[in-house]
Amino acid sequence: MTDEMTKDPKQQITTDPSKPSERMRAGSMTITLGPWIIAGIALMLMPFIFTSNSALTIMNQMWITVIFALAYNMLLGQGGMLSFGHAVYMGLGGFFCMHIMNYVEDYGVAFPLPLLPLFGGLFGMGFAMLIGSFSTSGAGTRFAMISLGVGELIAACSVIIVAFFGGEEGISGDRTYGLPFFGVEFLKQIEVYYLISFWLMLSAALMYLFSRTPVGRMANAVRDNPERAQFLGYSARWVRFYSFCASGFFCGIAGGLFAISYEILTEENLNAASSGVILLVTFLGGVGFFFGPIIGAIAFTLLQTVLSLQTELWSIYAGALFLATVMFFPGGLAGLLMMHVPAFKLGKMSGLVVPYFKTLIPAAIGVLGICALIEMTFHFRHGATGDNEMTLFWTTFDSHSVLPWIIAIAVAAIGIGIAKMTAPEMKEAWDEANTAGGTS
Amino acid sequence: MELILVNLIDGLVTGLLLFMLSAGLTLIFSMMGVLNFAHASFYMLGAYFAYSISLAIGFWMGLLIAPLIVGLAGAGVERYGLRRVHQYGHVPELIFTFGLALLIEEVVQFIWGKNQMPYSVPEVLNFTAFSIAGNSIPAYKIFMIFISISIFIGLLYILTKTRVGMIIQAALSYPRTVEALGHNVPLIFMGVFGVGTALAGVAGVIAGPVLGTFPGMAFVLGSIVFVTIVIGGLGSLWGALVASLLIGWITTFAKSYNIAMSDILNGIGIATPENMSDNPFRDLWTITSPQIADILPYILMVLILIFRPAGLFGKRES
Amino acid sequence: MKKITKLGAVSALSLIIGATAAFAEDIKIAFIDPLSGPFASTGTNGLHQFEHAVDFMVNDEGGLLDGQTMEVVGFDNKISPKESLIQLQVAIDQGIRYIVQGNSSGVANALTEAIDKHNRRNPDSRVLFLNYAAVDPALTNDKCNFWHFRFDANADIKMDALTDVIAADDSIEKVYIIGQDYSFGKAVSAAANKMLGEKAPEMEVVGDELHPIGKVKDFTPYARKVVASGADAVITGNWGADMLSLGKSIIENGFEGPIYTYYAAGSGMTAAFGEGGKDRIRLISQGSINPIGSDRARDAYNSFLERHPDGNIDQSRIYNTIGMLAEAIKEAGTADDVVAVANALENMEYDSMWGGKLFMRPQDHQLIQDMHIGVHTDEDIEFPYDSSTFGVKTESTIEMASMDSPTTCEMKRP
Amino acid sequence: MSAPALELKGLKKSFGKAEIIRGIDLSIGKAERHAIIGPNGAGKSTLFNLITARFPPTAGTVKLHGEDLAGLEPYQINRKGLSRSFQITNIFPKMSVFENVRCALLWAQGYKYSFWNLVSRSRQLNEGADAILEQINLLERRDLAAGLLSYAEQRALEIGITIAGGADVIMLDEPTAGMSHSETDYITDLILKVTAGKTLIMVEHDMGVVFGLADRISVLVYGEIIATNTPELVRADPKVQEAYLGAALEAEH
Repeated sequence: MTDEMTKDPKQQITTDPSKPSERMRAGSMTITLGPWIIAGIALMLMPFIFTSNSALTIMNQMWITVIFALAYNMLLGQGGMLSFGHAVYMGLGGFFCMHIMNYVEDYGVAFPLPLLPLFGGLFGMGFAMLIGSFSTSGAGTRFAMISLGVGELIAACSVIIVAFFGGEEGISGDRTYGLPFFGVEFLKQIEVYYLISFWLMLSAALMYLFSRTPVGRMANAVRDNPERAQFLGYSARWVRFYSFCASGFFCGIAGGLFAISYEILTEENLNAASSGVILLVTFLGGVGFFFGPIIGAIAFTLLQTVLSLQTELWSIYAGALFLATVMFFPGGLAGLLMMHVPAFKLGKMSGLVVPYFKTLIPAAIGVLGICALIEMTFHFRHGATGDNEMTLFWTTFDSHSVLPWIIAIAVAAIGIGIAKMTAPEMKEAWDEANTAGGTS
Repeated sequence: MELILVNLIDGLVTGLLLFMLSAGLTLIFSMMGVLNFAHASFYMLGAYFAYSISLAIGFWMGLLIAPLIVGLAGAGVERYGLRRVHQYGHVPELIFTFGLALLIEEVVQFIWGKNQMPYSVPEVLNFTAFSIAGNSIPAYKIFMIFISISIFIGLLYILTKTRVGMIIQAALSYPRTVEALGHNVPLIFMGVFGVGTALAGVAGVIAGPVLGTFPGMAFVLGSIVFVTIVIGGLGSLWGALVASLLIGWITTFAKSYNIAMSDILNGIGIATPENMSDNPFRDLWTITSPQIADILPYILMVLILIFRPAGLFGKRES
Repeated sequence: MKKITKLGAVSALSLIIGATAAFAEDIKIAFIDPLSGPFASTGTNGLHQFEHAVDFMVNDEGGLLDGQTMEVVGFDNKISPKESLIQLQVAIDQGIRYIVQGNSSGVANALTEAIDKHNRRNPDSRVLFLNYAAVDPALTNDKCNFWHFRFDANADIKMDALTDVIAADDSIEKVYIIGQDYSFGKAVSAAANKMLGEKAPEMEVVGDELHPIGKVKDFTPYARKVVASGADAVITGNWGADMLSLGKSIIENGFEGPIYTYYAAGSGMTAAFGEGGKDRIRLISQGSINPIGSDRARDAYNSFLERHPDGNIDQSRIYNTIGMLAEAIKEAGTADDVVAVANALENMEYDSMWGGKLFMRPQDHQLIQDMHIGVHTDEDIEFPYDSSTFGVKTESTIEMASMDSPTTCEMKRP
Repeated sequence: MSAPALELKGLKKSFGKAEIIRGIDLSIGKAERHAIIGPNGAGKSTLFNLITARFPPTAGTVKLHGEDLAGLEPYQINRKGLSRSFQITNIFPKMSVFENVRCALLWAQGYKYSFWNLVSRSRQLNEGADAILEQINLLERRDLAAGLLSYAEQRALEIGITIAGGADVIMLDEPTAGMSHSETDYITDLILKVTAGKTLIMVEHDMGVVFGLADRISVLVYGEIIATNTPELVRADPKVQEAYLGAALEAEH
């Protein structure tokens, strides 16, 4: 397997920071700082919009996944290394933090909880150094398969080595025994939320800056063409090794935050399923852009946690979504957004609004119609006998009568039909919006 | 002594079953560069299709028809899915098969439900072929060995003696040259994918009754198939065979003989610590070989990748 | 672009939380168990039984208190502790005060600790944890707390009953113990060794081993060892696919004695064992299905079959859980004050429709009940499982099993 | 007297039974422009790969400024001041043109595996990259993805990357392969400009380029050097005429 990411020539230059050096020298960091400030303010304000504990819990989960996905993308997107066992680094960091937490509780050590993720990070990095010392000598299949093997090994150890991993029950602790941090004891979710948000901002900023350092730049070079990088004086292996360790560090931080948020670490933090999920999350968001994994993590958490409250069939939809993404938008959700940058720069976005409405809304309705059909089939086949009533989109009806089926089929057919009819128009508008000059 | 013979037979059955999956996968992987994560899902589809067919027209028709349906489904996936994704590169292809595996598992649950299927060995084969020191060898196992060996011979014949086989072999090593010679490479890809998945389907049909037909059956097999082809060497049919048998036998023997870590450690001169319950390594001391039998292949793979990256029989580095 | 995704998150989040504010009148029970993924079948079957139990025992009888109905809300935890904790938080925010869960002691362990912490930190929104199937003894020993009640017998109690039967069987001289390599499998093995040693010192344990959980493709090598050991009986705590594959493999490869199990019925397993398992598979359970415990239980089973013709009542304790909870709410006169309900549950004696008495032991919140050892057969079966002709027939009963068993629980009451 | 820039002694390479390089002795002085010519399959690219440790030699030694390169990795050789380009364009296609060149400058400017410096903050680095872009005439393409450049531009970039690190021994493998006449002239001028004062070793098929650029020429036939001399003398050498040059020169005119 080659280590190239995608062959799509249209793919944007990915994590390129190269503003003309002139502009940089003028010191106008505002352009790059803008999104960070907005993100920071958004993080601060979120708890005022969603005040419930469950919303806070879900957001905590999201931000932890964001850090993990960004760290994963340091390998996949920036370094061209495909790992099948990355949950291990996050999990081990978390387990280590949990042991520290328990040590603090048992021996009454004065230790401020907010520092805990740092130790998780160091432990994750330590383990990454160990594994990286032999796995980073190649990218491609070799690296991927070693990561798979190591991942399976550690996951298997987690049930065998009870002393460290606590068996299938895992190990748990209580975060509130640390030194009160300026009076905060982390009894409440909201306090934990701000702690996680702080670490999110810090880690995201550090990871972003890492990609702008010489070794971060060389990671891209090694991803694109490891041999050429060798003839520029850089050992591809060491460049990969540094990326790998850095990634392990931030994974460990995510693990530490997990320990604080859930106060329990189990085998699921290490297993292959978790490693697979982070690959999907990162890809869904888009590996080509720094912010891609952020979008992926948010979207996937909502899918997993929120959609699964609505329907048992959530994983069918999740699977279909992944297939659709990979088939039609290999750049992921971020790629989809960034496709609009040229049109935006040309000032022609307005020309797209109406065609988008005409095509995407019917398409969305059509898809919902298909979902309704799937849900109804499922209810018809697997629902309890006599329990013909089902509720879908806030409507309750009888799944064994004909009318709802006709409606659903009609909605699906009409929606998709209109979308198909108006699709050429949208394509035209798209081409027009991406052509310089002329009037729209 | 008799137990060794019995274990050899059992390991052979496991190994050959694994081979039917890895043979298809190694062809697909080395020709198209696709790490097909959904390969075991096609194995599952084989079992489910065969179960449904066997209810209607019997086991033997299931054995015949189910792999065909699975192969067609596989070819369809290549034609309408993978081929589109191929242009984006290998990681998207991999994600595609990943998503496909998820989707197939969900669809299987949607259609057949979440319970185990009562798919069982046909009556004709439901007897004990012979016994070795009280261990009965079911006739069905002999049947499984027979089927897998015939498939191996058939594959070997096609690959080495027929024109199509020659092209496939050439395409394994020099995909571009074959295309330059005017062969329809996309068609070959579709065919190889179809045949590879059909082989997985056969494995599913004959393994379903003994190993169980349930929605998690693909996941249980999961990545071990990759491990097999990496150990054997990518693109090598012989490598896949040897690695499959090796894994079959290693895991069978590791499970059959309780080799304890403490015995090994004592054997090399390390004394068992006195105070076991306080020892941080206590869990290491109590490990026995059956506990770790199923992760031995992963350890083997990591070692092989470190010391012989091309695999046992591989010609090129992965 | 970040703003756009966050807007999406905003709307989705308000959806779940907003959609649930209505209907606060019902007494809601959160069912947190796997409804998707590899363990979905047990989870879904459990949910069906809970939904039926609530209707049959409470709602069809006119509800509780002043006519309040009970409702079971399913939460899919994908058998992940992490997801369980998220779903727990969502359930609590929806105003749900009763949590039921059973699959995986790992999840139960995570939940009981999280609930203990939650109740300590948030006294206004305390919840009760009604554990209907997680059998790790630690949950009612070292890790017990006031909020956790177990309606299933724990692994030790079940083993106590099983070993009573095995010790009394003169044809068994050698036993083989095999289980999954995790806390429960180890607990089963430890308990079996200890209890057989006490009750039948002359009996020999010829094999005692653990295999990786959920990873073994082919059990033949293990079956060979069982046959080679010359064992007369096998004891296993396996469940799910591991149980079926192990059982089938042992039988196919020439073992001829009984196999004593915890979980070898229902979820397709009874049908899959079929003729091969007849008179061979024995399992321990509470509540007798064949013969059925009472006429009311027969009504219950039949009305369940009307709803789910392909379904089984394989966890009769679910009905006990609902029955006792309803009783406790009546006694406490409120469903909102969970401390009062918990106090009512403690020490409660209850007549189960499946036969026998139930007693909620106050020291550790472990339910004490009759244990039955049944056999997999197609004779005298009124209620078969999995739409097959096979079912479980009760062979022997141990009344109020392990009534006086010790516990290390030091219950802290609020 | 100082050691020659590059010195090969008894260099041999076999692939299986086939001996591709059959014992080469060659010494190239400082600031010399040396061309290696020969028929297809003579082993020119293999020779390059042996010198830069892309392949390990079967026998013989390679010395750079008198220092033996045996057992060194390509990146270590590069750090000693030897830089090469490739016959098949070998750039970083998904990075911008500017990034390509800037990466080539990193090691030379002493950044090593630094993760505490920000590349955008270093004036020396960015100005250096821009200066090289200016030299290779790609300044207005600086923010384009390198993979989107035209073929000639990619070749120019390849040379830019090769010289950026300031190596004093530059090896170019067929820099004008596959180019039109005007493009060839452009690249030839470029090479002259950027290798001023440096040792240049190039493999080239275009005799116009060779005779225009080289101080000395080596003729490689079947893995052996049959002549090394100034362009005029090589052109006149009957052995060379017979083995190779006659046909090549005819084709030229």
